[in-house]
Amino acid sequence: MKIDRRNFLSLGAGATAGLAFSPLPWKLMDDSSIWTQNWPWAPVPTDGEASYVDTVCSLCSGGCGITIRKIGDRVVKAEKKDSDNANSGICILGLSSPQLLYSPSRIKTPLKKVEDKWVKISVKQAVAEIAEKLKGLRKDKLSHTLACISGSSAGTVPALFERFLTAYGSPNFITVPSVKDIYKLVFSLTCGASCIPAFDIANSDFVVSFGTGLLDGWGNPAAAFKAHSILKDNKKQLIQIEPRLSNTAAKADKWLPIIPGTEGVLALGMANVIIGKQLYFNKNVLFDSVTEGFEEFKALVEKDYSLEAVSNITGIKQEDITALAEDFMKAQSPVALFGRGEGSTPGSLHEMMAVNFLNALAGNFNKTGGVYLLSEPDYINWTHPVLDDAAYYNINAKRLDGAGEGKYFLAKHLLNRLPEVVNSSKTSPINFLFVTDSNPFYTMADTKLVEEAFKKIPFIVSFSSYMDETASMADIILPNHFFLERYQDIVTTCGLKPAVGLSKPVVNPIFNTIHSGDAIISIAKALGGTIAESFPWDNYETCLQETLEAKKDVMDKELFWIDESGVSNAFADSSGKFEFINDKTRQTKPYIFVDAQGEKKKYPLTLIRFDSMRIASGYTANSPFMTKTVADTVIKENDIFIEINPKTAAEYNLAERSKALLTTPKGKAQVRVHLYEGIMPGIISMPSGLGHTGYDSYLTGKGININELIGQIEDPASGFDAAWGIRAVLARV
Amino acid sequence: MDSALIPEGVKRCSLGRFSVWILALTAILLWGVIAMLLCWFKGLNQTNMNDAYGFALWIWADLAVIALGGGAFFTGFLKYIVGKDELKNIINYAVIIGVICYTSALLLLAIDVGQPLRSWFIFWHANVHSMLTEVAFCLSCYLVVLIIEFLPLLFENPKLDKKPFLRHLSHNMHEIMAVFAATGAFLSFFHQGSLGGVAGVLFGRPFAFREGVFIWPWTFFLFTWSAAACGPCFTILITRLTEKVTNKKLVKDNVVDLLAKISGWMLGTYIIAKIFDTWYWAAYTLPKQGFSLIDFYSNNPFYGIWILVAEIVICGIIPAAILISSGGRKNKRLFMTAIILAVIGVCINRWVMVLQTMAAPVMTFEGWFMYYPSWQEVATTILPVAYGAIFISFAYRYLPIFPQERELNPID
Amino acid sequence: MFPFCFEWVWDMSHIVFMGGLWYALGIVGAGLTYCIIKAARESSDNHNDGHH
Amino acid sequence: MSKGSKHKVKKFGMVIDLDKCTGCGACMVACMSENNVPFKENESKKLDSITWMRVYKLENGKSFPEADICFLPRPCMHCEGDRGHAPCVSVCPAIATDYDHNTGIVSQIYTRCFGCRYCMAACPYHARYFNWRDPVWPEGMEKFLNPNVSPRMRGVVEKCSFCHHRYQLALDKAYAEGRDKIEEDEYQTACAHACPANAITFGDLNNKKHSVYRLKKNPNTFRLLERLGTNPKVYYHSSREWVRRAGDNYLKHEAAKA
Amino acid sequence: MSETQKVSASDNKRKNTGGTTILFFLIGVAISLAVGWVIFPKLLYLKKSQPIDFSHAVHNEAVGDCDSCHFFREDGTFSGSPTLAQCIDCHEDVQGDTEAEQIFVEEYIAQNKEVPWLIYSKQPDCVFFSHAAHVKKAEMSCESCHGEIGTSETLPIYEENRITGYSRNIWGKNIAGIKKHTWDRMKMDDCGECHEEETGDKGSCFQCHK
Repeated sequence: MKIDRRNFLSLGAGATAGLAFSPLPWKLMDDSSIWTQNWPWAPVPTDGEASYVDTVCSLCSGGCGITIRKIGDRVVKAEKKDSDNANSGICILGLSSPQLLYSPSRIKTPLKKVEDKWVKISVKQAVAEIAEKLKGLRKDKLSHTLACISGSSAGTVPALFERFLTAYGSPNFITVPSVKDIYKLVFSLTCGASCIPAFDIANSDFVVSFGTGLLDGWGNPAAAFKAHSILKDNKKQLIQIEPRLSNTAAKADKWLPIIPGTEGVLALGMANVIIGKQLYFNKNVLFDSVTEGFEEFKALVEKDYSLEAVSNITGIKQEDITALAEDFMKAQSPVALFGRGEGSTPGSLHEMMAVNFLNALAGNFNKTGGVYLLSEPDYINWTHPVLDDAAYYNINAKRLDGAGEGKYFLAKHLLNRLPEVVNSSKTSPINFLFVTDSNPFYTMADTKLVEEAFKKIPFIVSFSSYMDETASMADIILPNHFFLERYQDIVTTCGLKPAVGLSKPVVNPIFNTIHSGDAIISIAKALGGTIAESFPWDNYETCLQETLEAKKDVMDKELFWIDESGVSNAFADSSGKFEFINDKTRQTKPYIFVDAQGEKKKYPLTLIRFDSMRIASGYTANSPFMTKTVADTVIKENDIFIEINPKTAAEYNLAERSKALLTTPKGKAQVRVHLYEGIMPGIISMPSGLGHTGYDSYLTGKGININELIGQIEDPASGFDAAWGIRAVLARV
Repeated sequence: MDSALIPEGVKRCSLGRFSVWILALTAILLWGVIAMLLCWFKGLNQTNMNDAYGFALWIWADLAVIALGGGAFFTGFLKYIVGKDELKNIINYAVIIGVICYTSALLLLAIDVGQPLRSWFIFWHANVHSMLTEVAFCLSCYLVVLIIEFLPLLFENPKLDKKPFLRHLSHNMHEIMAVFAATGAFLSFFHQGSLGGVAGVLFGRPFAFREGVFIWPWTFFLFTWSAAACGPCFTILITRLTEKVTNKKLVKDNVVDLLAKISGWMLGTYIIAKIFDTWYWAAYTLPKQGFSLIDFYSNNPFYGIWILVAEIVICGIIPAAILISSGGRKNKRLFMTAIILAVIGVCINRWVMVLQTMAAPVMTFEGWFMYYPSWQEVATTILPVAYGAIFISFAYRYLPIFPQERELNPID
Repeated sequence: MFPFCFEWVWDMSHIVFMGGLWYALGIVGAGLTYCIIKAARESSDNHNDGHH
Repeated sequence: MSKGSKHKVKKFGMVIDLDKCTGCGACMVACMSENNVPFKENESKKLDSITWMRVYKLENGKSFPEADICFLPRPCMHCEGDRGHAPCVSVCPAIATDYDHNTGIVSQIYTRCFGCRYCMAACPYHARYFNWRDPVWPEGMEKFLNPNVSPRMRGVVEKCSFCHHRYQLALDKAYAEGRDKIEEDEYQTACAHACPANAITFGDLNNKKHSVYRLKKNPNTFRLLERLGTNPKVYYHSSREWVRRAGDNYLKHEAAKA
Repeated sequence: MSETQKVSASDNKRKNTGGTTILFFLIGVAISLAVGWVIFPKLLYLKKSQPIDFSHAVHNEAVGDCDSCHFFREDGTFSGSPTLAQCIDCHEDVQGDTEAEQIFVEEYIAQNKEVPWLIYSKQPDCVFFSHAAHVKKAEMSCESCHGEIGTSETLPIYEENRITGYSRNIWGKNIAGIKKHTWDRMKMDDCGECHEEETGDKGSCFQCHK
């Protein structure tokens, strides 16, 4: 039998028919679709036992109590802690913590820069090298040229750093300033006590906010939101005064656009109305007996802050000012808020004082719905560090930033002065710099100046967990654990009753990182002598345990320890009264409000920054999830948008999305424009928190860091940076 | 070289010339194939579709080719069911065009879905309430019918015709072709109608949604009717194009004239129904949902009222009028204009029903969504054109498509 | 598609829809089978005829 | 409705207080984190950016200083339509999405979906998202993936599920404790739970004891595109007339729904 | 080759056409059936042995019931296969004299390494299966889905589908998908079948999917 083509065809036909009656084609069809349902490159999350660990979020200064959901040893989700505690809440940043924990921009091991390249080193090696350098510096009697920039001054970790500097022999412990520094100043100047304010927004019935970003990240955002929602539930009023229809202004019952920088003038104008109409009598406040300097103040506002003048300066109608003042005083428990935006820039002291006079006139101190004057938690009672002669000598050297003396007598730290001080000397007055819990190279205004200064500093050690802008300028990085991996006490003082929270490790450190507290203790121990003696603790955990003592048990259980004793501290010393004007305030030449930098002719527009909950602008940068929430009218591809009133845009021949060159006295940047009816003509605004050069591909290069465009303006009263914007000009590209 | 394959009594160009022509088309085809492979292996990020444009160019192309391929079922319906026997002279070509259109539609759908390997779920796990299920079922069944209608023609190839089995099979199939044609018409009525329903049932999309009788049977009717009207026009257009390319008369004028006349009447009646539909939609349906007609034709850079005018007046009423009047049909230039306008008209209709539906905002705080296709989308949409041209070229060369060709072009 | 599929329900929609479908497929299938069988028989008859 | 269920059916829904919503975006991140929503380097192309919960910014269209804005979080509306005929459900050719008559939740089954996107064309809220690409988690970040939600593959549609897995987990707990019913606070969506302003209230719209039952009756409450007959289960509350009007389409001289 | 030759050659062939054509057709059918029913399943599944052998029978006798090792967690979720931490309770040191236990203690317990058990009844990631709903609420027995594994002396070979990665137990040992017991197959149809019987309908998608 010959096999021919016909047989072959027949065989094929048979095979085909046979296949149809076998499971092969059907099973393969099913399996191929199942294959697409379980592609090997699609991750399958491993399952395991779920557990919940409470901790305190330290991604911003809010310090919320949060709950971390874990599956096995993985952190899966951050959630609000279900509790009635005022400190329990969560915001977009806290919700991002799992992403931040596992972020690709985490620094995975200590690094050392060798010929501009990072080399991995061990913790031991890093500590040894730092100690070696510091020993040399000390030998050269230059211990005071060690400086430390710390993100905060409260809590044991900053205290350990400050203690290290003291023991080592340097006065140059500098913290990153914020509006809280000004709050402290305002109250120490007028109430005569070292106290911090807690604005009782939730219980107020009339909140006037002078540009405070109540819903844009100010204070503890979660608590502020909650307070606002209570206001809404109770149908109470919120008035927002600022040039831009911010999220806060949008939620307010009334938005009063004001020419930026004149908020203080408006406050004094309102004071004038209140005093002129004697509205304060409604409050049964007899000013001659319970306050000081009232008559002088009254004379001042009557002279310089007439309705007409104030209206002209602020751009707010006279009747609106009068109505606002009247409504404010008519209210049962009014409160005036101050501090711009989220409060990351301290701002003008006089402006804040001016607004706070309204609180004084309303007599709302330590009253429900008013301003509580509270003392800061004081629980770190360590023995003084042991100082050897070298330390003792240099500790009394002049602070580099000049804080605490001369015209800067009011300030404790003046980070903003540092770049100028470094740049103006031939060689850097800082030989060695610690940077902890902060990213000053990114967050400080006038980036060029800051960069010059940082480049001049011979040796920088960063303790950052992330490859941020400052860390990438460092010579050695000793990466800190992420907050979910470490113990730390978190002091929260922003607008709430001060509390000490306990951040607890939720997972074991996932990388070769070291707790900054442990790092500084190790460095001290490596230096030996009195410095080592000043650090009697084996490690940070024992230090914390000893410091917190019994409180730690409460905190382990409740997360927070709230100091209830602080209320009575205000008006404790000095005259025992609220002082409108006193000797100290007279020294600061009252009521100079800070204007924007730049010639009006050359730069007809004014650039202001705006803060957004969706863009973290501080030490912690955006998670990919957060960046995902940012609107395409803020960032498109890598272009940043500035907001501009359509009228102003028309003057510059700019349409929605058109590209423009933005020039300020400090720099230039290519931007796109977003037409926004919610911004005052002549003003342009830009979000803060973008334009990172560090971190990962989810963030790097998106937009522009507004600090590159804005300069610093030294507040004549306090020395802090009081810049709220800068003059600018736009050109169509 | 391939003379054994060429039908008797007709003249074809040299194999060399034919090869060059095919190669040129293959180059275009390859471009489309590359784009297709990119879409399959890299995913649909190769397109410019987005979350506002889940349906875009491909779905339009699908709807359009199915409408244009409607010439097959309707000509079949006319010949086998109604009994217009002259149409036997064009039915072969109508079937071939139908096969091309329907295979193209299925191919485009296979590229369009995100998970082609699972696309059989549409059959196995069918949701009988979904228009798309109905479309998928009828479409694939009808394609089977079309292939069955095409096979006898294929078997008439001189080489294949020599096999007795195939010859008999071809003969037998011819004999009961009316059954297949009837089934085909039945299936076509359904899927053409369902394609209309695809947009019409979207009650979340006021631009597409029709209510009451205007969804069923009206929208279904509109789509079936327009396919029946414009499909034959497309068959005529391609026939004329083929005549132009081959430089031969292939179908007698009276055949074309008959088909065109019927198309004209179909188009005319369709356009009346369409106007009625548009009027009811604008006057009653839209206001109930808070819209007025102009909302859908303003505030955007592309979709103006012109598109409605173009669809209904220029590409509807005008070609219908020309095709209905015998004078219009006699005037060669006018006739071809009408045929082309009708084809464009149905394409505009399908475009509007798909893309304008996606473009128009529904939530008050959203704006119009504009879209332009990526090169991959364009290439894969042109792919069927190249594939169709190749298919037709081979079919024309080796199959006796046009029964009147020998008579009209006697070889000396 | 088939009564043993997960989603199948014996309701009007399924009966009408799938009924129509299987009806159409049945006609096409039967027609095709008829043609093939007839052609097969005819071609073998033909062959026999030719032989005689 | 299922024949076997004797208990009263639930109808989960939301009431979102737009007076309280600050537009902070916490709900969006809570949702993404809970539901393994993928992310990529450039998310500024919003029509290609998966956000089950999306916060829209509404403008009143007036000029400075009368301009006003309002934020509006938009999850999936879980439309009930007419007796469960949500716009998207009836169009899905492969039953990859269904309306659960026991919970009122519209599901989306990624492994069933084959990516025809008809449901996206049907949804007027743009609540449905397509995976245009394979999701990629940078090395190490896959660790935070939630095992209770399956990550999606490319080529399928996904959308808000009202965190249905949280309902499942709550039920599991109840069953293990010998209970049949769960309390209001045992099942909350990730967004409702996270909202720092407490603007989102979630619960059973059929249950008189749940807050949503009371809140949805407020005269200032409205739903998006009600006139289309989608019958959504997400209610909004705003004291501002222009916001309520923005919730639906109205002819020029037509008054908005009271 | 001339035309006439060709014709006669094909004529010759035609003579034995019927018989051989059918024969070849049947051969084709037979080959396909053999490939489809016998060879294909062998190729499709990858046979894997468990890391160590385990006797459910021995353990069941020692601890009494399934939920000593396969228990519900406090939150109502099911623990599944025991983790090392659970095993250590009894197996800190070698208890019996089996080789498997010795390997277990030496290679896993001593090195604190989890045993990479292969789970026969593992459902894909898209499935949400509530043990609580089935065992606690509906009071079903473990056997209804897991069969007689609880009394087995040794662990069967684990077969993994090379294409899908699924355990063979999901499709069932029978390649045609025919089952005798409720636990023989665990495809969605099998879930649906029981659900329909017990609750009146197959349930909504989200009841079992995530």
